[in-house]
Amino acid sequence: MTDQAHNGEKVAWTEQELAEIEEIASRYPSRRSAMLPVLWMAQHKFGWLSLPVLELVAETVGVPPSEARAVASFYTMLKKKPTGRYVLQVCHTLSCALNGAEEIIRHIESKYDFDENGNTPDGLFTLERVECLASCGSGPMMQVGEHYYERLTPEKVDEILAGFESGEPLPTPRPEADEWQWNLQS
Amino acid sequence: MDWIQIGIVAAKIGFAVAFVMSIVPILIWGERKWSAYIQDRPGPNRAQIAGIRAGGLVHVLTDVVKLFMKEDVQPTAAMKAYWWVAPLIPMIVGLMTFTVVPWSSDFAIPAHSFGDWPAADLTIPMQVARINAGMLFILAFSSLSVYGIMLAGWGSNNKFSMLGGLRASAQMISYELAMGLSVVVMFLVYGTVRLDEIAQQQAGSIFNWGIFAPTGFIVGLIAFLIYWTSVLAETNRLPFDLPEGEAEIVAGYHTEYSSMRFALFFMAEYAHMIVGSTLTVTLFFGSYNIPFLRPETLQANIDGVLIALGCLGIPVNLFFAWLAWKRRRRVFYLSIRPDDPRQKEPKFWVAVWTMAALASAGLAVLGISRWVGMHLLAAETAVLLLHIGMLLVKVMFFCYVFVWIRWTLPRFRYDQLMNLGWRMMVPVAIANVLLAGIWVIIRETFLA
Amino acid sequence: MPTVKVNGIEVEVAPGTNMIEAARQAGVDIPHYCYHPHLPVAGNCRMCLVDVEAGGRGPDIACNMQARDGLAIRTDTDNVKRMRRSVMEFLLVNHPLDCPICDQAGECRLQDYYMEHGQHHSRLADEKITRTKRQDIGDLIILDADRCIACSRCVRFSDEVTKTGELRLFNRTDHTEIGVFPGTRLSHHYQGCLADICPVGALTNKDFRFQKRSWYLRAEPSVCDRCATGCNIDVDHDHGEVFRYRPRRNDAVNKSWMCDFGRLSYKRLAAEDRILTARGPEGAEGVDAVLAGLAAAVDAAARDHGDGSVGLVLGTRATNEANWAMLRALRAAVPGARVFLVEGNDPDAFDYTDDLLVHADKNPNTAGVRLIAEADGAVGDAEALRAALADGGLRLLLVLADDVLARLGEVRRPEALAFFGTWANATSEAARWVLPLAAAQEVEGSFTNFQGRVQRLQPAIPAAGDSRPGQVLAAGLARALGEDALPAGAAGVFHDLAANVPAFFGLSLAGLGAEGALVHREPPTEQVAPPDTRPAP
Amino acid sequence: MTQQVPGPEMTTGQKFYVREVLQGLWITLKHTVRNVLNADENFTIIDYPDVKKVMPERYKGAHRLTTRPDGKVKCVACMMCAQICPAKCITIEAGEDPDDPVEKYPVQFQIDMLRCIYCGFCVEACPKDAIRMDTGIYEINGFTRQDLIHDKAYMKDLKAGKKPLAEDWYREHPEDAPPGYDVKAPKLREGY
Amino acid sequence: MAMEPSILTSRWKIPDAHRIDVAMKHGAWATLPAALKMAPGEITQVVKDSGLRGRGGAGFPTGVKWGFVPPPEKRNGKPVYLVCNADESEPGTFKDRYLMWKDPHMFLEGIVISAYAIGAKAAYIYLRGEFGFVRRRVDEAIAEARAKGFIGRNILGSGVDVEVYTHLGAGAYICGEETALLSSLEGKKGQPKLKPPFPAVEGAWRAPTIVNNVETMAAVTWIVGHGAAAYREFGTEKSPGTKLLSVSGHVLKPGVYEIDMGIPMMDFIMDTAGGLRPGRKLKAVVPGGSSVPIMTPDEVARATIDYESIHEVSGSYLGSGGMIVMDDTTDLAEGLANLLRFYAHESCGQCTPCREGTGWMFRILKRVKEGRATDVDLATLKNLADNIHSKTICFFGASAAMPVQSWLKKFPDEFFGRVHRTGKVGYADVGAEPPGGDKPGGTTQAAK
Repeated sequence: MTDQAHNGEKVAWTEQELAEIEEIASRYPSRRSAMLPVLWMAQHKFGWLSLPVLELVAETVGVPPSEARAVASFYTMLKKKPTGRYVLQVCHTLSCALNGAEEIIRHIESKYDFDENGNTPDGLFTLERVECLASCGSGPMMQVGEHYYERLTPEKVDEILAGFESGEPLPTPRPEADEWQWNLQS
Repeated sequence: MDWIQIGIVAAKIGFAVAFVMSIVPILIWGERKWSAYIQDRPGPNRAQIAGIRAGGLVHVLTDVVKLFMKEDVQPTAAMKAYWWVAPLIPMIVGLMTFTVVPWSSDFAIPAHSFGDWPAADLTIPMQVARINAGMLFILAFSSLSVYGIMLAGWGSNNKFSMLGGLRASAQMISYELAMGLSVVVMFLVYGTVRLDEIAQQQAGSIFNWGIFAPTGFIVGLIAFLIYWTSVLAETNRLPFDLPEGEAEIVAGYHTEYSSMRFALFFMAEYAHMIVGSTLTVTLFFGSYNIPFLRPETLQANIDGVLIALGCLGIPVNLFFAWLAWKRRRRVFYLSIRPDDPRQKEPKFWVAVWTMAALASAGLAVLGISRWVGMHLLAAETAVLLLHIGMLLVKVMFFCYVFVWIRWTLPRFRYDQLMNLGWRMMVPVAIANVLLAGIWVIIRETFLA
Repeated sequence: MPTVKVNGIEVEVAPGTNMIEAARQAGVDIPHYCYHPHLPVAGNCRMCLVDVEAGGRGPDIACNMQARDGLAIRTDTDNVKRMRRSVMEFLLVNHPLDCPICDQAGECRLQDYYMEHGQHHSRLADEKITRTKRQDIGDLIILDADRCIACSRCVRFSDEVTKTGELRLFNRTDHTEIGVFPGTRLSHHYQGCLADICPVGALTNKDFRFQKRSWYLRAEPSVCDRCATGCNIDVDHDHGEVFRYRPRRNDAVNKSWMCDFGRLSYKRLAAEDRILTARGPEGAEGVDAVLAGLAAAVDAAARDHGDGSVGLVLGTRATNEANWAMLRALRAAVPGARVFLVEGNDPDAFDYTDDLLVHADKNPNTAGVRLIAEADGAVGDAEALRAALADGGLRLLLVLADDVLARLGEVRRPEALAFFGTWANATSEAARWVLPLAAAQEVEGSFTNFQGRVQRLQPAIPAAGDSRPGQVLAAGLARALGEDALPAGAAGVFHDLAANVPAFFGLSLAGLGAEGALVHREPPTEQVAPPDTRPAP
Repeated sequence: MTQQVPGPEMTTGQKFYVREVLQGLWITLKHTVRNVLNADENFTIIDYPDVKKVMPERYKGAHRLTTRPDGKVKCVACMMCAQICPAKCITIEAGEDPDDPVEKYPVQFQIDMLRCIYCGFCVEACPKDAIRMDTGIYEINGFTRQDLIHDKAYMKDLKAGKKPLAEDWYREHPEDAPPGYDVKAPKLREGY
Repeated sequence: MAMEPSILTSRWKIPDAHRIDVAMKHGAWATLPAALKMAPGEITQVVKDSGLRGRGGAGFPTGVKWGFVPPPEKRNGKPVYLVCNADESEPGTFKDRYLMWKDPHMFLEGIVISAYAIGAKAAYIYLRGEFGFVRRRVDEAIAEARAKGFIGRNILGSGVDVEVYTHLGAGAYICGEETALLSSLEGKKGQPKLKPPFPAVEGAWRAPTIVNNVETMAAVTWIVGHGAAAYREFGTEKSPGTKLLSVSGHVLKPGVYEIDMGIPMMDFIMDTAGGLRPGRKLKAVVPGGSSVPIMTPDEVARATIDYESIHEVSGSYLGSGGMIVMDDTTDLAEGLANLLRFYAHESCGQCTPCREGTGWMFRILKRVKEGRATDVDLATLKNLADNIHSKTICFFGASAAMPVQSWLKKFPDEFFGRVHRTGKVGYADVGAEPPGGDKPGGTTQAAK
């Protein structure tokens, strides 16, 4: 399985990954339950879920390729298109919107030149408007990688994005909420 | 009888035939054009000679050519003799009836007008045959035309034809009765059956006309209405053209006829119309008489009449010429190509009407010539021409009435036709005869 | 047996019956899209929402409601009407206005239910969502995802029936779109069924596409003749031309399905190689003349060389009636004639077999002919025929429908061969007399499928050309041979057959019904008098 | 069985029909006189066929097939017109156009004008506004029956005959008006 | 506030409480050994007695739910599964994330106890896809507990086996619905399944499955440890215990609070949650996650925080306890459009009304927001919401419909002020009380 989407590279698992898949599959009574974990693995490995990748996943899990594509198309976090290196997922659901999410999004949009897929031409950023990320009390917020950036202001966004532009790695995955949660402040 | 008399009679026969036969095509054209105008159509307007359509008159020519050229289809099962003879009868009858109709007052040639001839004053009656039977001759002959139709219907060996023939004979016989009775009324009031005498009696004021004074108004009017209705039925014209009911029996008695045989039927219908109109005019509308001008008066004042007519004719004809000239701006002439031959038409018409104006001028010149004593035209000849012209005008008017009625009224149903004939017209006609008798007694007894 | 109430009508149904079927038994039609009697319940179209009067709570979908005692539903309340109207509205919100070009028009559930339950004015002021149109996804299927109402019938069909799972609903929300994995195509041989089960025009039959608007077609029930399964079909025809076959529901045979080979076999009715005229030694002569010539030859052979010189091969592709009439005709005229039955597939049979519907035996009536042969008792098999041909004693061989020469392979040919068949083949090429046999969809009669189920054929279109039903040809031959007593009508022949073949005892053609009837596995010892259903003379 | 619908009772005078007959004669006489005198105005009588009447916008003339901007017919061969046609004069053969987003198109579309009764149902039934009878063509003739079967190629090329009435046209294009024609006070439609 | 209880949040303030060593010092995993000594039925009974209601949103009594699991002899040999619903996606709710992040052992202990109570050998924690970081922490906690022998085979030598796995979703709100969650767990699209059969009878992999919320699991730990009676000391009669509330929106101190059920809502908002920004007035409150009906300030003032009071006062629900507070700067039309965009984006696309209806409602609301709608659209909107509500497979349809219905009903002016008034639609058409001057109910087609 080779594909242009992967620069002609062969789309396949390594031995180690196969073993891991087997371990995951063993947790469930049916092998196809490993679908989501394997899709996650594939996305981490290949960056996004191209058709060859989906075929590989389907073969691994033991379902028709159409099923893998159907599942992948159902979930928003599984990427069906290539993304930039930093995916800026800005929540714009009610609580965040009440606290100015649109302003943050507009600010980010004004900073870069995003195409219709939300990618910057240099492949560094992808801007996504996402629905509620369960950080309503600390909105507006955005998720990059597994990290929650909360209580955003344009200045804070500038700072964060400047860090990414200079090649700063993603911070340790965690929410920031600890620092300000009112009733936890002793 | 000498050769001159034979020549005169032959000339009169020729005139009678020509009178009818030359009006027929004009009437055919007229019917087409008038009906078109009644219905807001343009009427015949395609045939042309060098771009001149003459208002559709050319179509009549083309019709003649067409009917001569067409194949004469003869049904195999037709009864040959009847079938052959049938079309001739109505035509012959139509022409025959015209023989007793006067078309002018007597034409007198004074003695020695042309050298030695005539030896004495020669009075030529202006009708082919001056017979005592007069109107009776017409009644007798016109009832013969039903034979033509019956024979055509029977001889065609076609059920539609047969039905048409039957209908026609029943209808004609029915209405002949009423017609005869209304004519009887006129016999009573005129006291004669001779048409020339009837014509003479109507000279002068229009109140001498048959429908007015001599008949005590009401009698003559009723007689006229019955007579006219019967004439419509006799000629198989709408609203009484049931013998040809297209919706039911195709074309009736002449379904199987084509080519000139059909044309004979066709022309016979128009011939009958002319004869019918002529008789109507003769009986009721003063015959050839010019209103308010007795033949003697006319002859005495022929100069003035000619001058007046000529002078009146010039502006009238020039007006028509002007109209024709104006017509060149019709949308029609703007629509056709500039090099279309029909573009010449306005000029043609202007020419025609100008010629007519010139002819009027000529008439005036003739009158003036007589006035100054040059006598370019004999007074008797002038009177003859004026009388014939008057008759023509009156006949054409009634022909128009034929057409007018045809394109106005719907066709009767057969039972309605019979009802009208037998239960309405015959009783009324009989009553009218009684009325006429009373009137005549009153007139003879008290007013004489 | 639970008793349920539908609109107040009590009806007793089998346990496990859902309420759509229960209502159907009560004579109430509950509209539905996603429910299909032969597919698992999905319950996503929501069209079958009904009011539950007793035994449940609130409005619920009838397809997922199993009949149980005390359950009472109503389908005639205002609430139900309102629900149906709203569901119709939702279904049509993003449905394209494709009816003019859509082949489903006329048999579309959306149209049908809209006329009945729709609200007939649109409240949509926004743009419709569009999806991919006209995708060529299979040899027989065109997919128009824009027309899809996401009922998932086809998904379940490919999962549960063909087990190939090519079709899936991708994405979510109102962007849900039916499709196959990009770059793949349908691979199974039941694609036509997808077009059948699709309640709208999303999946249409490529073969039927734009051929005819469905409302011009009239359907005649018949049976497919392409293999021994004998799928029940509706023959859709107009003015004597057949446009398609559709499977007719018969739970005992084909459920609601049929294979593509059978589905496309309607084309054979008007195929180039149809035998349309009778042919004798002097060329085309008319059926009666050829039958007379054949009869003369039969007479001559029997007279000159003995009864054994005349042979008949029964046809596994001809109806029970044709076989029986032929057998009776020959046995009556030439009592000693030799009769054979050669099983096997003809070269023109399609080469595909599965365990769903397509049977390995591609002849529609093998079982029936076997039973007739069994009853006759003196019918030889292929080996016997081979032997008879080899010794040359068989001088005149009558062949019914099957391509016997091809089935036998290399064999010494008989001196004279007569072929009664529908399509030209090697046997008809070699035959001296060829008689046109009407195709199964053109005749009245019956086939016996591999289960032993006798299924009725009814003529959908007039027989092509000069061709005639087998029993008519047989009767003609019998007449030419001097036997006048044999019946020529299908009902009469079947009556005769049922009276003489034990397995058919008690059956009648008219009594077969829409689902057919099984033959007796173990023939009753006593003959059961069949009802005489022949029309009065 | 037909049923006689009783009309109003006629008076004795009416039974003679004299007044009615005279009324009729008066009307026809009026027409004659007017047409003779107005002949050069030429609008009550049109010199057909050299001058043709401009039909009103809704006149149902010969059919035409409307086209899309790309020149293809709008018709999608849905057979609605053929279905509704009471004279059954429309024959359509459907086909698939692989390059066209509309997919279905009529390979052949024929109207047998000898059968057509000009009811206009086809126009009403068409869901795509593909067929119209607005050509204003009323001269539908031919030398053979075949000539009178209008096919797709013919009907596609017809244009809408939505010509303005002469007075409308002259109002907008005074240069076309006949000499002496008064654009401001037209007297054209008199007599209609 | 002084009255803040600390049952579930007792270890939250302790640094590094997610470490098992730290947690155990403060009482974690202390309940398990005692629970293992009880019979499974006893634990179920304790939970039943405590009156604990599911904290996921529906508020169904947990013990009752456990009771639905068929006894072993009726399971056809199928295992029982416990699934912990950590797919916290309801807008406005973020309590589970805190709970798992701050004190994973609290609910892990509850999971093991519950699994033991219902007889499950395997428990799955289904986390939403965005909670990758939470999953890591939970995985660590599971590993630590496994090392201590609290999870795995033969727990604490009791012979009980409970395996706990985490399973990461991938971004789908609907996977918070229990049957959709199970579908997702099975590796399919996360689409809800038809009920019946209910998951407790036929759930994941067609085996009996109990799905419980994270907070419920944590509460189970406390209840089993302290007894049902102790738990009932908190809260009200029908809504016993404490509840984690996540407060967001226009309050000064948003965050997660544990409260004793039954405290006045207005006090909670104004005091505990810090109150509104200075100078602002309360406009509306969504008390239990975005899908529940909205409350007006008046209703807030009358309500106490428990399942019954909220419903009685306002027809709304406590739901998952995600309280969204809006002050008078809020544009409700925009807010509702925002919510509907969320629902239109998250509908699973399975059943018709929700699949087509949510998108349609969003499109209408978008127009309302942009001022391109008429009041007829509002009636349509209301009607659509009614048509979706409770006509769908799962509760999602109602979740999307309830905000529309309640926002239109309680704040009609906000919407009527944004649309073009045609006069065809009145307040009654959108389900609202007509204000004094407005005539009750317009009549439109949309409303019918």
